[in-house]
Amino acid sequence: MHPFTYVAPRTLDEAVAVLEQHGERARPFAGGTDVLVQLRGGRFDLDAIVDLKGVPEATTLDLNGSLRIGAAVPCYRIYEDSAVAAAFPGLIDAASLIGGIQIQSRASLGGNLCNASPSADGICPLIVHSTVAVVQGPQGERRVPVEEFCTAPGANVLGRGELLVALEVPAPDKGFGAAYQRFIPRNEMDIAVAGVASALTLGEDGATIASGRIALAAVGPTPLFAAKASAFLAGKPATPETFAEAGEIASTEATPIGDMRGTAEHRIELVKVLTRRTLAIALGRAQSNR
Amino acid sequence: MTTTADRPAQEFKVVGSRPIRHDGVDKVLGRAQYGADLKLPGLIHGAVLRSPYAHAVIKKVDVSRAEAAPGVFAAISGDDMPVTAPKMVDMVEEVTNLKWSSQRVMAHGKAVYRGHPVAAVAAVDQNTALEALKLIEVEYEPLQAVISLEDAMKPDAVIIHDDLVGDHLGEKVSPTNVAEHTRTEFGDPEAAFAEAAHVLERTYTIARAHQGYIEPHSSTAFWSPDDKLTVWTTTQAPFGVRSNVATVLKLPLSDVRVVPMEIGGGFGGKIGLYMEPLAAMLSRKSGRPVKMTMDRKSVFDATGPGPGGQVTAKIGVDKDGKIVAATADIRYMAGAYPGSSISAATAGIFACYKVPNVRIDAYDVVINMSKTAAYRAPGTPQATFASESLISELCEQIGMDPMEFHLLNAAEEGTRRPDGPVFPRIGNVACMEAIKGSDHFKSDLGESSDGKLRGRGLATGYWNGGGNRSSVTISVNDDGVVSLVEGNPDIGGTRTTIAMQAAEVFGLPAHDVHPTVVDTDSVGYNDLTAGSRTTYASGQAAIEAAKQVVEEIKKRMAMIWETEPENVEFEDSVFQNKVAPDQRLTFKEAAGKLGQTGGPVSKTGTVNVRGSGGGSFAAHLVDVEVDPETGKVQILRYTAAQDAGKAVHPSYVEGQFQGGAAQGIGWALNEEYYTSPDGVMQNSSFLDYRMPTALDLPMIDAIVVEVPNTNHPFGVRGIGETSIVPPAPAVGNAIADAIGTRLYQTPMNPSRIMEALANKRNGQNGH
Amino acid sequence: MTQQETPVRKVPVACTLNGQETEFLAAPYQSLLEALREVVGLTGTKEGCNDGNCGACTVSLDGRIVDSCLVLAAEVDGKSVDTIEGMAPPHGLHPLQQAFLEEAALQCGICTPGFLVAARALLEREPHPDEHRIRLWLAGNLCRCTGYDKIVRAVQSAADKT
Amino acid sequence: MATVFLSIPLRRYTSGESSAEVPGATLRALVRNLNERYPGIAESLVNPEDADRLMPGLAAIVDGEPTNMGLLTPLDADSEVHFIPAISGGAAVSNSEPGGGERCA
Repeated sequence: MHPFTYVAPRTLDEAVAVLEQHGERARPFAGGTDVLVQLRGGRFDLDAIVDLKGVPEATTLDLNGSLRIGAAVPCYRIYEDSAVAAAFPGLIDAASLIGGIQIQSRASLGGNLCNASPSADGICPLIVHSTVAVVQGPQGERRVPVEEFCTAPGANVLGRGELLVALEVPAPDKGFGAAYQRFIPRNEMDIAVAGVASALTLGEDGATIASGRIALAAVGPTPLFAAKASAFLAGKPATPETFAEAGEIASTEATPIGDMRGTAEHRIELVKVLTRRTLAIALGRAQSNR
Repeated sequence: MTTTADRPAQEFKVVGSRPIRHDGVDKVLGRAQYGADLKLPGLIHGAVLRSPYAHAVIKKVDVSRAEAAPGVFAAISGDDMPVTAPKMVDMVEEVTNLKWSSQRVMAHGKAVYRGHPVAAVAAVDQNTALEALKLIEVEYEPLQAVISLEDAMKPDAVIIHDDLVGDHLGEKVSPTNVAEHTRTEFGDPEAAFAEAAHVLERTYTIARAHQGYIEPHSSTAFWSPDDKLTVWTTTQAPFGVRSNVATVLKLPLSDVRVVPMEIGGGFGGKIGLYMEPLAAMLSRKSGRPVKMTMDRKSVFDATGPGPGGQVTAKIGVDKDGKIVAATADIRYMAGAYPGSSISAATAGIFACYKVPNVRIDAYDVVINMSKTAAYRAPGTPQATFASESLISELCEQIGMDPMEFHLLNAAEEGTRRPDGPVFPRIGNVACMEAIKGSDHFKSDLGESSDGKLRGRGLATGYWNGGGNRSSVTISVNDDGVVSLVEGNPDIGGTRTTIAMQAAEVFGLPAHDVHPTVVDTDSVGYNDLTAGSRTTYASGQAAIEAAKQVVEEIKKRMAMIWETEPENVEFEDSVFQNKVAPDQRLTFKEAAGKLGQTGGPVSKTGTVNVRGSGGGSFAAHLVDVEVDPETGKVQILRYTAAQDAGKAVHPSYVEGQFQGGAAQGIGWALNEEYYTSPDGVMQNSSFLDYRMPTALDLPMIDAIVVEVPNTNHPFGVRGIGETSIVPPAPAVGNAIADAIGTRLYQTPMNPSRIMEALANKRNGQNGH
Repeated sequence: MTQQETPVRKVPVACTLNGQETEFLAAPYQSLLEALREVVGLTGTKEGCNDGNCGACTVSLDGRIVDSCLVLAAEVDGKSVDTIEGMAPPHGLHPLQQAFLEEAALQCGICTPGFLVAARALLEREPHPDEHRIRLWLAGNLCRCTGYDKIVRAVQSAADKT
Repeated sequence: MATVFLSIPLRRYTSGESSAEVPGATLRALVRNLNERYPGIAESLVNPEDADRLMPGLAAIVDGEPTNMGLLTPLDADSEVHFIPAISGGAAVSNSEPGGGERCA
């Protein structure tokens, strides 16, 4: 591993300054669960690692109707916060299954997003929650919808000197429910063969879907917002038939490859099944959120 | 749970109890010293540059820039290794070409697998060594990689070794990638098939699977200026490493001392040489002790998994379901050098059955992947996946209960194993009966929820194991505690199981025997910790040493009691003068009188145990639940029955059954080398290799069957390996029971199950 | 891209290690695992994969279990680290250590320190976890020898005794 | 007379016979007598560099168990002998030192 220095800034400005100075030769660092592995594997070299865990904006978890998750907040803080867990079960689905307990002590949803893996468990639930990524850079702050954050496998929209500060998850509407499931061959520790996050908001009647959002993991070059399947849900009755059809539509939006984790055919099938299953869970949550 | 068939007359005090293992406290405290834990004055760290190509000519290696880098002490390439001429020799692991044994640890002229060492450096610390590897210039000319049986065996195949002379049924053949074709034959299978009431033939494909030990290989060497070489290594075979290092480095055998470190799992994969000669050469060049520890990726890329391959099996039965004939065609991919346990596969594939007419062809084929190594019952789980899956399907077709089929056809004492030898007393039937009597077998499979499908599978398995040479030295201390010195690295509690057998002779508590595993200069020759032999054979050496100690103490007591040694009896840990029965001393009391009666008592037991006494049979039963929408398989319940002869330490016997079952389940469901067409393993990490986690398995019920081994004084059988043999077919049979169609390939992973279900819907069978 | 030319200097780390104030120098790119083993000399924490997939290097960092291969040594400055070496009381064993011995929950023993540190963290949070909870909590720790049966039983046994 | 089972590669010396009744108090004597009956067969059985040892890669099974004394193994009048390939590929056998040469599948 190419030797790098360790920088632990106390302020956002300081962090941005170091990142800007080194450009591509520096990276922000939160849980380290991806970047250290990639460095050891020779995927890239760095001259500096910028630990965000001393930066207050990156480490706060703030629930105030909406939820602000600092980019370096580890998974366990999210799922062990009972108020957050009660309000955002769809995020908990992901936060509690990334890696094992050891990984959850370190890994953050922000890091999961920046790592921009197509199979990331954390990104799809953020997408269906209409989460906004708060980015700080030399030119100040900008806000990016999560579904636009990843640009290719391992690539994201961050420019020189920019870092992800926090994720802002809007307060769920009344009648909103979300869920995430992934399929893995083992019961823990695997990377998703496919994953689906679904969200729906029930209309006044409690039986019709006012709006819905579906996002797909590990079936494309980035986590995908399934626009057609999402649009399809609006106005439809919240029934198993609707969910199954949404799954069929979502599967047409997936562009999976076959690899060591599963075949393309299998992934297409999984999108259908997981869409159906997550919509059913989301419905249950929506009904208890009215 | 233990079931005993024909309990022997022997009653035991220590054998059969469950003492805490002697090395346990060190291991739970984190104090035990494994390979990578070694610290030595002046220690430096090595790293290996590995070929990125599976098959390439190495035109040039230049290590000079690396050698000149700050912090680097030495660098070597194939040019620095002693030149070895082609010659067939008996290495500890196999009979092989000496030139290959050398080139396998360091390529010279040609790289024949991805991960093949090409150069190595030693530096002040690990990272400096790794960074220096980047300064080594290598010029490769990539060649087409041969990575499948089809590619390797086709008429115009790319030849991996120009100097490989194949033995094809006794004919010498070259050039070829088929190192060996063997055939064993009894009777007339064709005639028997012609008259059989039912015949079924199927072809199965089995993936390469890695032993998956958690501790990566780690070796340290110091080549002293007086040409004495010390090697500290994590190995199952310290004496084997001694002899093989001496051969490869052209040193006198006795100038090499091997110190076995605690070993973090091996399962057969830590027998051969890997980095020991490289560390030695780097030490020689640098004058420092050099430690080399593999990273996990290199363990996958460059150490031996068990071979994958293809097995076609055919069985014919008469109208009653009795086997009339069986044939098999076994083709294993040995990796980059010959040697894939085809003879064990031949011995094992039909060993559980009486087969009057049999023919087994077996092929050992080289391909451009790392040389396979022994993996727990080497060669046998693969072949047994074929035979036991075939029998399950056959039973379905003839409408016979698999348990009844097994019992009807079970090999027993006097049955001729398909490759020739006749079985002595064995526990094959007893294991089946144990499963038949288990709560699991009698239980209902139960209903699943959410449309999931349940199934139950049964399979049997056999592994012979071995005996061979062991030396154990026992010394009596003044306080009556004895020290026991042995040479088998303790891979799973064998210090204790060996010590317990000595304790049984002495009538002492297990903890009054203090076992130590020592280096190759400090004990007589010991064969390796493998082949299910350690408790069985080294235990016999311990018994032998203990008996000699008792005889010697009898002489000493005779001196004290002024009688003849024949008059001194030893029973229940008491020496007694049978002429004057009030003259009696306990073992501990007697031990205090040795100094004054001729000095210390220390005796060595050496044995060369012939064979295993018939091996250990097992029967496994498993319930699975399959989600037909995703292909996910969950193991619901698992029971493993196996013959231990006499379980020395039942907890560690159960542990062997459970551990083997878990590995077999992994092989069945997910484990494989997922390889690109150019021979690069894609899933070379624990993340994507997918060994079972705690959450993937249920409790594994272990039934210890005890059919005493007539080849061991206490009836002990070697039991370490058989448990990996039945799981893959048992799981496969359970999946077939659940989903109503069969998979003929491991791993039976979710994508494949979905494919099988789709084929079933389309009316296609997968074979 | 230009590589940094100045040599990377070691950084001082002051932490509470197994209850003792400890200071050492580590390279900034060095993992906590490597620093514990190579700098501090505590080799009870094992390396199995160096990428967070086996749990052999599990230590407790400010009371949370982590894979020490995925923590930089420099990060633990000012923090509290507990390793297998700090688990037993003086001249004694932790109940989990005793249970692992009694239940024969180790074969080769290389994964044992990681399992023990992880299991302790579980029992400190949840004194009486059920089997599923134990298996879930320990899923980040691989064992290749035991099939986990006796490990789970040992944790249950230790839980029953506390 | 011991019964020797002849593997397929050996049958080219025996005109296809798959077994033979051969006298011999040891495996070495048996091989000698076998070679008298089937000239040349010893070349496939005996280590060319050490006449006390079996050919590298070959194992002898006598009465159901592998030998551990190579050609010096004593035989009974009714012994059954098989010559078969030794386990390779890392099975648990050492052939590397005198006294070895046993098969342990």
